[in-house]
Amino acid sequence: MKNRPLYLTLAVLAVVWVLLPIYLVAVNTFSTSAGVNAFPKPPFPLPFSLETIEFFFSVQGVLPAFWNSLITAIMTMVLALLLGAPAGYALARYQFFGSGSYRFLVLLTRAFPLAILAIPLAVRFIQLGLYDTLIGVALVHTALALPFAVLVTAGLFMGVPVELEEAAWTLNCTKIQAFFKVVLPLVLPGLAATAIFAFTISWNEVFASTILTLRNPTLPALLLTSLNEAPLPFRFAGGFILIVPAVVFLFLVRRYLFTLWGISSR
Amino acid sequence: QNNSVLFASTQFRQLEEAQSMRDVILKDAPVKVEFLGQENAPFVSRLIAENKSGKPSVSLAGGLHGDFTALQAAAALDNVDDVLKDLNNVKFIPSMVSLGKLGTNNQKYIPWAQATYLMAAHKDALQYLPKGADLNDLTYEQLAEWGKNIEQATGRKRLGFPAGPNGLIHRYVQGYLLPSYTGSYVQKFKSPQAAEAWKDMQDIWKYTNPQSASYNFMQEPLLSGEVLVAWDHAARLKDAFTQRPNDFVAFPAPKGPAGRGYMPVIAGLGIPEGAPNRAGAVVTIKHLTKPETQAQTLRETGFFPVTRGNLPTNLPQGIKIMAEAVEKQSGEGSIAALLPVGLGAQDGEFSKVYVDAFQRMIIRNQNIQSSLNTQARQLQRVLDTSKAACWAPDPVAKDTCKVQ
Amino acid sequence: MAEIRVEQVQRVFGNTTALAEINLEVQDQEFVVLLGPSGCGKTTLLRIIAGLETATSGRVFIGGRDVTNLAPRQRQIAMVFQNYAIFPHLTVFDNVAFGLRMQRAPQQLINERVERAATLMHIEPYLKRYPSQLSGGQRQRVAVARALAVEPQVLLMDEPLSNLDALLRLEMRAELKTLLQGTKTTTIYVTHDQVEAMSLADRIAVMHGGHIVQYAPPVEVYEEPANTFVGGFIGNPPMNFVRFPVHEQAGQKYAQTANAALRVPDEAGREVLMGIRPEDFSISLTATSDALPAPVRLVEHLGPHLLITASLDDQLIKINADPHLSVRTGDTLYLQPNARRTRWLDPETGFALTSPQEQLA
Amino acid sequence: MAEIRVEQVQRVFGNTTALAEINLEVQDQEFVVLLGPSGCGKTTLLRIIAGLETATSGRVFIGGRDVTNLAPRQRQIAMVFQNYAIFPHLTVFDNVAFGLRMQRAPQQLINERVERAATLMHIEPYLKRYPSQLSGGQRQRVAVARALAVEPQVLLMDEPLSNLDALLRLEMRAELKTLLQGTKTTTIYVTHDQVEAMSLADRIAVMHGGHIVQYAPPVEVYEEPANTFVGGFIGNPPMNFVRFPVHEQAGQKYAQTANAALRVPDEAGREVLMGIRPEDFSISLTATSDALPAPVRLVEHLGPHLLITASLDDQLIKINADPHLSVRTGDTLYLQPNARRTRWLDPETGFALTSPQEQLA
Amino acid sequence: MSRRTPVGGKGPALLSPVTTPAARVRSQRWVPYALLAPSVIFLLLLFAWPLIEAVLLSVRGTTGSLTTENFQRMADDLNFRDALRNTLLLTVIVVPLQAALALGLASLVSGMERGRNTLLYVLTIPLGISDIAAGIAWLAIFTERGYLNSMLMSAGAIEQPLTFLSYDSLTTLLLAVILAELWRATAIMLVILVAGMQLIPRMYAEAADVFGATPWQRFTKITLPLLKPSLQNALILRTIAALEVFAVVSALGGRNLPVLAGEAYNWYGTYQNASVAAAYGVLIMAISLLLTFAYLKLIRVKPEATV
Ligand SMILES: Nc1ncnc2c1ncn2[C@@H]1O[C@H](COP(=O)(O)OP(=O)(O)OP(=O)(O)O)[C@@H](O)[C@H]1O
Ligand SMILES: Nc1ncnc2c1ncn2[C@@H]1O[C@H](COP(=O)(O)OP(=O)(O)OP(=O)(O)O)[C@@H](O)[C@H]1O
Ligand SMILES: [Mg+2]
Ligand SMILES: [Mg+2]
Repeated sequence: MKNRPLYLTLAVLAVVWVLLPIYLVAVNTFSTSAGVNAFPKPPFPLPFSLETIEFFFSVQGVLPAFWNSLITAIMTMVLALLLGAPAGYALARYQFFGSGSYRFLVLLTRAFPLAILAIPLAVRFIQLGLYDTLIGVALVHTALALPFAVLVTAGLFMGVPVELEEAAWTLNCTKIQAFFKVVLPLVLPGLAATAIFAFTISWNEVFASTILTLRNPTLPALLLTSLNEAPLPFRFAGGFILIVPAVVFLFLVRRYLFTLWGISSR
Repeated sequence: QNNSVLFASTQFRQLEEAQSMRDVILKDAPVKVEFLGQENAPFVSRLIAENKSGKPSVSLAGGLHGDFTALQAAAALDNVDDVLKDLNNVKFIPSMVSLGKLGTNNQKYIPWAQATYLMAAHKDALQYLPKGADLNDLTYEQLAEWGKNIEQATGRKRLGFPAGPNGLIHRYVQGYLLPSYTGSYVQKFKSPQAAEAWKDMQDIWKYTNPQSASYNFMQEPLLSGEVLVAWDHAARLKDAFTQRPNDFVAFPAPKGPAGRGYMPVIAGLGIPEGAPNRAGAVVTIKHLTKPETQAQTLRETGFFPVTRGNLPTNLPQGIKIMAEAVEKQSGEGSIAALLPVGLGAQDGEFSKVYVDAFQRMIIRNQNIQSSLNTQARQLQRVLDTSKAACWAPDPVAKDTCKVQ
Repeated sequence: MAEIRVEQVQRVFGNTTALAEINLEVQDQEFVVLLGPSGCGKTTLLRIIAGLETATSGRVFIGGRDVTNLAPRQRQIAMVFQNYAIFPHLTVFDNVAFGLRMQRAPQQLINERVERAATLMHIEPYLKRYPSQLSGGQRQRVAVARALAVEPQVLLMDEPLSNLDALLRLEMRAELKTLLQGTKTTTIYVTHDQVEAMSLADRIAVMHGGHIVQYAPPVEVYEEPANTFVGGFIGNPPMNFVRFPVHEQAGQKYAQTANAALRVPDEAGREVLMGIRPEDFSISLTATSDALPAPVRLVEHLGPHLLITASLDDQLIKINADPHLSVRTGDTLYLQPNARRTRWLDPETGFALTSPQEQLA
Repeated sequence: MAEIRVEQVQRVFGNTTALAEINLEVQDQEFVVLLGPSGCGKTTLLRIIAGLETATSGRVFIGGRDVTNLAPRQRQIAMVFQNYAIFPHLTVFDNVAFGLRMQRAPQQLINERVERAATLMHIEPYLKRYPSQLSGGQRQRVAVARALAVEPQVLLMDEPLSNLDALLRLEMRAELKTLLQGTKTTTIYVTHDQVEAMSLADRIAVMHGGHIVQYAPPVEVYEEPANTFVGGFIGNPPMNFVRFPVHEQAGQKYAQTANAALRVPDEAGREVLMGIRPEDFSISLTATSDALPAPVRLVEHLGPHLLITASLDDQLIKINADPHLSVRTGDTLYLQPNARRTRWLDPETGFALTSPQEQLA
Repeated sequence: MSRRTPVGGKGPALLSPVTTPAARVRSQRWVPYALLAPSVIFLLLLFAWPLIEAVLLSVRGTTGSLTTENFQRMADDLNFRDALRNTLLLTVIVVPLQAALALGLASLVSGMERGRNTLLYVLTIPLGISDIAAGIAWLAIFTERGYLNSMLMSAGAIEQPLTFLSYDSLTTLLLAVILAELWRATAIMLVILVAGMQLIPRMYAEAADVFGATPWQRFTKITLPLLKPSLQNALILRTIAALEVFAVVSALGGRNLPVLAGEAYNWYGTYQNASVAAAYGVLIMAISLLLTFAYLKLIRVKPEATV
């Protein structure tokens, strides 16, 4: 409150820093291809054109792919939380033999480039009948999101005083009830953050989605593979199309992410 | 869904092309075809994985020669001798049919479309052509001089090569630079003529936009003006010609002391082993190799037919420009450098040898001879591992090819 | 039936022994107060009874059932935490209703009970607030209300009124007691306030350094402290302890004061401690034969009575006197200890020599 | 020089007025105690002085400097928080040393001061522990030590001893007072314990519902409460208030009791409240002409004295009596209020009619 | 504020196992394992097996015998040294910068009163942006005919477009990559840290204030230590991700800035040698685990020193 002008300046700078590149992608998306290749480039979409965007929506499979992405991401989110939060809780609340090894196991999955695991993974998926199913993709994405889920939730649970939980136990709660009634609401913002990670990891993941789907590609699998080699205007438009849902999603969940229970003044 | 054909392809995967593939070219196929564009790596991974698991879902695979060598190495391809027999009324270019055997006794893929690499220039650049130079009969020295003139006039280096991570610079070295100086690209890899070629390339590079090391496609730098003269795959130049046919000219690659090296590119159609709908795949192959379909493919994508016969006349101007240049390039005195044959799984590393050679001598400016020696060793290792015999333009023989 | 039995409970943290072999028996519906200095192990004991802390060794029984291995919720208890532990994300109402909700009590019962507990604790105006919007004392009252609302068989309270003012405290004390009697709750109550302990407890367990040093009804604890610690800890000002040499005469032992000999128990050694409360002297301003002379060092006027600091045999003692007594620093008082309320202790161990009943009977 | 001046400070939370136009002046080196019931605004006022809370309106001056808009660290203060707020990630030593480290004090000074504060607070054995390894009272003492170690110009303490036992408290109180006098610290001390307030304060500010209702030295607050609230809040048991009708005779006003008339101040209306402390009666067991008869309802033996509940004019009162008085429920006492210590108040407003000095002189 | 109930394992409950009711120890000991079980089973089924396969691939020669050949080839490769250096360089530069930036932004956000939710929302947007899309965005800025040059030209600062992204301007190239990475991946850290900060009771900051801590001291002495668990996680996760940077670097730098993950992809996809690719994978994994281990040691949170 005392440094309001300073805060404001910094905030504005931060906002510009984040939004500018996105804006420029948007400018390119709504320019004609001539505009995209022009130099010096105008900072506005001049001449304005919906040509590339329209093309994208006419591409066969964009809409189903969009839904596929959404469903996969939601499944990933749920799975990552279901698997990760209990583990995070265990890491935060208990000292036990093997907790270090567990951390490493979880991180291993993130530490090895996914592409190289692709063939064995795909073979196994085909055998399991998970190939070309959204749940299959979601499973792989879950493995990618799991380290986030585990570690981030562990950090959060450490911040909740055990005593609140103990109070719940004495008030006739099972440990599970205590978790849901007391711990969960307190870490909800953090869990929302975890969920968002899981979601965005899934939403942006290309490689596994490409290999493990065929008829049911996710949006990035459908677009990004082709984008890499598409003419610039398409790449911009494709990038833009991928950014927009993510931005909207974040907008929708921002409430959960940053709800404060007045605990900050505990 | 059961009687539809799942068609995975590394070609025409780019959105617009894929769109024309589905909406135009495959629309009239006698079976329902699901076309899926795929990048090379996932494409190969997937087909191998499907094969290993014993439950393939892809019935038809479209790819470049190199894609098939990788699949063949994993024994994931079915023989298509029967299909070829069925197609006896189609007049394929014979050399392409034999490439499709992948060095085996059986047909592994059916030729589908061909393309090649070309030079493109913005019309503005023509004024700086070295005196006496003929655009259609350029030498590598003249290319360097042209670049120099452009830099002197505009203050910028404006030649361009696709030396980015997804660029095809190795094809330039294999099919253009080296054959033009040595008439070979394997055996004479470290010959003095080859050293000469690299030296000239170093000259050319002096006038090349340094961002070339990140260009994957040349059509965009051309369109944006970052580059005025460029070499690339026809399909990767196409946009420049189709968008601004009046601004750009296409012309054959330069000549060297040994002639004009060039490299034809073949895309083929193969059937994965155990394909769930082999019959449908066969029908689709027949459809795609029909002369009308081949002409349609050219119009839509800039890939040329693999069958003999006259080109259709009603081509868009951009395509026409390229077609003319392609014809000139493969004309008299040109040395056709074929894509590698018989390398199997070593295909990728074979290309790496050339990419690395380029990296060393051009980008990092290392000593030419020692670089050649180092890379030659790698080259020989690749050849030894794959036991591949030499192929055109090197003298074709039975033994494992040796770098001289 | 919810009697509590703690058997041989020990709790060691690293190299600190917080509880050393505690034995405690609380009868059904009894109100027991744990009293002791800071850090003596009160909270630890309470937490072990609640099942929140694992005893290093020993067993806990509630209602005759061995609950040592049971989870807190299986023990039919409720607890007030020393630092409240009220849920920051719930309103006061929801905090208080929490335990009942967990028992799936019908909404009407919840409303009733919450209302009753809130009224008792004077927090009805805040039912819709979040804890962060309350003052410290209000939060503490929420914590108590939360525990009361479930009407548990066993109620454990850890300094539940420490942040309240005297008046409110007095009031709540009385109402708590009535309520808990009505609900037949067995209660263990931790406090550092001896007045509270005296007025609430059926029995007081005085703790010291991880031990229970005395476990008896309030009056007994006050009048017959088991050792110097208890005598010194309880009472304000505390019990006076004066050391005298002992001499024997005709088979009986006497404490040798400046001008009188006082009969002491036979177990006395070479020296003895006389323990006596400040109010247990008969005071005279004129010398009598067997009264002990005590020069006055300081006189404090403390509202209802005078607090006199005097020296007895060169040892300082405190004396409560009638406010109307006119005495000034420098005067000498003549004190006659009330023999029935004098306690004799061993100066080495600090423990009482005999229980006063038998003493000098 | 660190006098504190709070001017017209108001604090409103939503629709709760926590502080209503507070004015308070604390002199340099003065020890002021804020005393009041739970939720009356003590913590809020302290936090506003510390700069942790923004006043809705009003100004705060420290050492003559307007600090209303200064950050806490610019105010040269230290504070003991009601809920301790000791840093969980620092050892006790580092907690206590925190303030000094912030001032970049030399290590030697830090060691010295930490040691001194720790000794004072009896926490030397725990210097290497983390707060989670301490008992409630030990944590509270760490919080106090942390504030003492910086030897600030202004020290704000919010119920700093609430979790300690009487003995320790007594001791710390004494040492605190000595120490703060030595370091010439201006202190504001929040407590709900009136004994503490009485014994520590130079002046007591009695708060009630966001107002300061009386601000005076302890004796004055005790003997001359500004209103019924103060009289009832302070003293244990509190002051008795008995309502009498007033009649006028010869230009003077009298309270009409059962069998006597007591002179009351002239401002009295139709009724008057007599405020009198339980110890301010002369008690007789036999009737005298002007003594007020009071049937005994309950006799409690509270250690140093008897607490008698009796009814006076059908209104219940509490009386402190000598423990030797033999009286039983059902007896009648004859009470003579000590006129000098009787306070007359307006039953409507609750405020005293005149200051007792002038009263009935 | 609380005492952890040690259950099983190393806790003091086991100090005197004779008197401790064995049943209780057993009954509690499995709890953490039960909580971990689902994720462990999941990972074993899905990942351990392919992972082992991939690791085996890296140590098997063409004949199937054990060999270091693949690692040898990796190490001898033209790009290996550069890739290793660039990867480490980027990690070492980007991750600390990101941590600092994220901490700064998190503090900025918590210090705000109005508009904090909006600000936080905007700052987290890059979370939703894939690395490929991010690469495109920054390419549009830094390419020779990009927005930066356009702006500089329009402002008259330069006459000819500058080249930022070529092999002869490695510094600017590196800078561009760093900027893009900062832009793309700071949000992840930010959100982890903000979530962690929300859990720190305000009273600690207040206490620090009262005891004369400047905002900077308060940050370093109180906020940061209390934020340790979250900070540790943010660093670990980001570092691992940073060691796998690829898409953005390749979009901006092409072959000029080889990185380990890029090489792994190339060997795998382009050169079709899964064994050498796996060797790269193992190397990346080794570095990741090494650094993770370092973080766990360096940023240790003592269990007794927590809330
Ligand atoms: N954030 C808030 N929102 C609404 N009301 C509040 C808030 N904080 C405090 N109050 C109210 O303001 C009043 C004064 O609170 P304060 O904490 O100053 O009381 P206190 O005198 O310190 O009481 P205690 O002795 O119980 O600690 C209380 O009634 C409390 O409920
Ligand atoms: N986790 C721990 N590690 C080490 N010592 C501990 C731990 N917890 C408590 N102690 C010690 O055990 C002793 C008993 O603590 P306990 O909390 O039971 O005291 P208490 O009687 O409740 O005191 P208070 O009245 O101050 O709250 C204390 O001396 C304390 O320092
Ligand atoms: Mg305690
Ligand atoms: Mg308070």
